[in-house]
Parts: sequence; C-alpha cells; structure tokens
Amino acid sequence: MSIRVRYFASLKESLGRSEDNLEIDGLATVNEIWRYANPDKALPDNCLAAVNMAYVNLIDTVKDGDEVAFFPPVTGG
Amino acid sequence: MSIRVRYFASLKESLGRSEDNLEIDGLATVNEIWRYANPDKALPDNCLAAVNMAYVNLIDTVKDGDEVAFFPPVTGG
Amino acid sequence: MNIKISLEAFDPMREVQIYQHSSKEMAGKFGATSIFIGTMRDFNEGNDVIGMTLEHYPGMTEKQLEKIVAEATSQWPVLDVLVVHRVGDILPNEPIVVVAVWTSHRGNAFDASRYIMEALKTKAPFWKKELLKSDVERWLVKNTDGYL
Amino acid sequence: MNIKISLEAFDPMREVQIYQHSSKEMAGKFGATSIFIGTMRDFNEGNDVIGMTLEHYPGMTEKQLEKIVAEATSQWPVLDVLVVHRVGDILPNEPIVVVAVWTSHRGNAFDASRYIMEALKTKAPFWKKELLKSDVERWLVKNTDGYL
Repeated sequence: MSIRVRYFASLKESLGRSEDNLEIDGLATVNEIWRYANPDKALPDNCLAAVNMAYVNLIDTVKDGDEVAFFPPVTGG
Repeated sequence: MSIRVRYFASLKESLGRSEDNLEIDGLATVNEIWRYANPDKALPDNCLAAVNMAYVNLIDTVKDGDEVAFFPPVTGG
Repeated sequence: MNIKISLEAFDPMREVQIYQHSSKEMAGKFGATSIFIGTMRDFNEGNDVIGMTLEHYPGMTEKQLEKIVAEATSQWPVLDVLVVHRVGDILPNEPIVVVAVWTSHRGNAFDASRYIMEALKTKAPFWKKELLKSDVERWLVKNTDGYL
Repeated sequence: MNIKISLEAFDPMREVQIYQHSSKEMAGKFGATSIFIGTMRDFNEGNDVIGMTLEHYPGMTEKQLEKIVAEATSQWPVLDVLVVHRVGDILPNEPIVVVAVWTSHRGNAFDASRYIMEALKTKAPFWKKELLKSDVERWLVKNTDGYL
C-alpha cells in the first residue's frame, strides 16, 4: 500500500525532511509506519500522530492511500 | 442633622419623587431614615441602601450631611 | 484603567481599539485580551422589546465600577482594564456595556473580565426599564446569574 | 460559523465587526459577545523575542478548528462563532488569534469562548518558533494550561 508520511515543526527540522512516500506490503500500525520511515530514530515521546488529519493512537492501523502525520505538541493560539 | 435621601428606578416611580431633604434630631439608622421619609410605606424587602455612594446595612447609622439612597436590585450590564 | 459612562451610543470595538492604542506601556506586553460586549436584544422573557431606558446613580455608579475593577486587579495580574457602560434611551442591537481586560496570560484575562461583568451586574447601580412592543413599560426585576 | 487561517496581519476587531454586520440573522438576537484576542508579546520565559514563525498543517488545522467549534456549539447555545488564526512570520504586538462567540446570555459566551481557546491551544496543529534578540531560534515546547 502507498502511505504518505508528513512531519512538522521541530520534528521536520530534526529529520531534515518534510515527508516520505512509502510503499509497503500488508497491514501496518502508525507506529510501524514511523519505523519504516525512520528505522534509526525512535519517535520522540511526546510526539502526536494523525491519520488523514484526525488524531490517532500509535497502535491504530493505516490503510492504502492514508496520509500519516507526526508532529510535536501543538503551540498555537 | 441634615440628610439627603435619594430614590431610584421603580422605587422612585412608585414613591412619585426622587429625593427628600430631612432635618432630624439625634442619631438615626438607615432604616429609621426610611421611616422618617416614608412613614406610611414599608421599605420593599429586596431594596438596597447606600450611604455616600457605598452600600450599607439598614442598621448602620448615618451622620449629619450624609446622602442616603434607596433603590431596587440593580439590573445593568 | 478607564471607566466611562456613555450617554450616547458607542462602538465597543472602536473604544477598545482607541484605548489600546493610547496605552504605550502596554505595547508588546499583553498576550491576552478578553473583551465582553453586552448588547440589547429585541426580546426578553417571551416579549418583543422595542426600547430600553437605562437609569444610573451618577457618582455611585462610577465609584462602584472603580471598586470592582480594583478588586479584579488585586486578584489577578492585569495590565489594563476598560469599562464603558451606556445610560439613557437605548434601541435593540445597540451595545450596553463593554469590558476589556489586558493581561500577559489568557487565564487571567478570562477570569478577570468575567469577574468584572458579574460584579457589575450585581453591584453597579444601573436599572433597566424595557418598553415592550405592546406599549407596556416594565422595570427589570433582577439580573440572572452569569456563572450558572 | 467562520474559521479563517490568515497569512497576513489582521485587525481582530475589524474582523469581528465585519462578520457581525454580515450576519443579518443575529441582529437583535445576541445579548452577549465574548471576544478573546491573543497577541504576540516581546518577551517569553525571560527572553526578549523579536519575531515568530507560526507553522500549521493546512487542512488538518481547519478540520480540527471546525471540530472544536462544533463541540462548543453542541455544549452551549451559541448563535455564531468566528475564529481567525494567523500563520507565517509575525512581529511582536501583532494579533495571533481572535475567537468571538455570540450568544443570548453571557454565561454561555464566556464558557464557549474559553473552551474554544483552550481546545485550540491543545488540539489545533499550530507550532510557534521564536526568534530571540540574541539571534537564537527556539521552538515552543508546550502551551500552558489556561484554566490554571
């Protein structure tokens, strides 16, 4: 399945890129998507995740065509 | 002593006047000032009183030159 | 701090803006502004209302408002406060009151502005008389509790 | 209801006024308006701040703001809501966000506007990077709790 992975803010800066486009086989959780995309780096503890612009848990599964996003705690307002 | 008594809003309308200027002897409480000014009418239960523009209790005493005001619950804002 | 009783219709946002611009010390220091505007509705307690007269107690009204604002600024770290309250004859859709509070952090702005509004409603000597569409005049008897 | 992301500096009072005038159905119906404005300060955590960049997640930000406003309007009887949030490069003293809530009664206006602000601060995907006077850039790590 095809998964678009996006990174924001300080996480984007520390990874040095804003997105990945993954092609993977079978099912995967959000957590596994992170590991596919960043095999050498643990997801920072406080980071949040969204699938198709809705907040999710790291153990939720993703499906073909999903957009998965990782980002630090939000600081707007 | 000289006491100026003022009435506001619905109380003023029901009394048909906005103020009284009293000359009375000796000490008096706020309650007594009302009775001097309105011997035939009880002060409505929910009415508030002020002396020199500060809220008071009806048992507080007034002194020469004080301005005593009676008015219904406030409804501003 | 500024407290104003207005005999004329006023534009609350303009008042807030003019006051904010006039306060040079505040520039860059306030992170939060909480503004409350009370506006006359054209209905109340099931009746159509076509006008209102707001009476006050000149002198005491200002004194009580100053006291309320002082209570708020002693309870919360507040940079500045503006209160403008209309008196006289008012039409539906016209503003009655604006309370603006400037603080560094938002929690204090919300708390202080709400405190000022509630205290104003229960302690500041203003009285409303409504003119109903049926041509009946009626004094409002009591303000509702805004925390409920 | 209107939710706007603004790439340019905006005048919060003007936005509120224009929106209010545009809403014909509201005229005469709202008794209370609660407006919160967040403004960039020139200091934070003991440092002088000379600029800020606000990043967001286009699409998700709007979606989350819509969800937050829908939550507020389902909890309190709200007539209308306006939210405008700035993104991009911001200077001290410029507005970052305005939340305006129109209701019949004041308690609901205060409650709903505060709810929207707190939810926005914890759930809407915006991120602030400060540029300090010392030329250091620093990402804000966490928003403070506005109810404390």
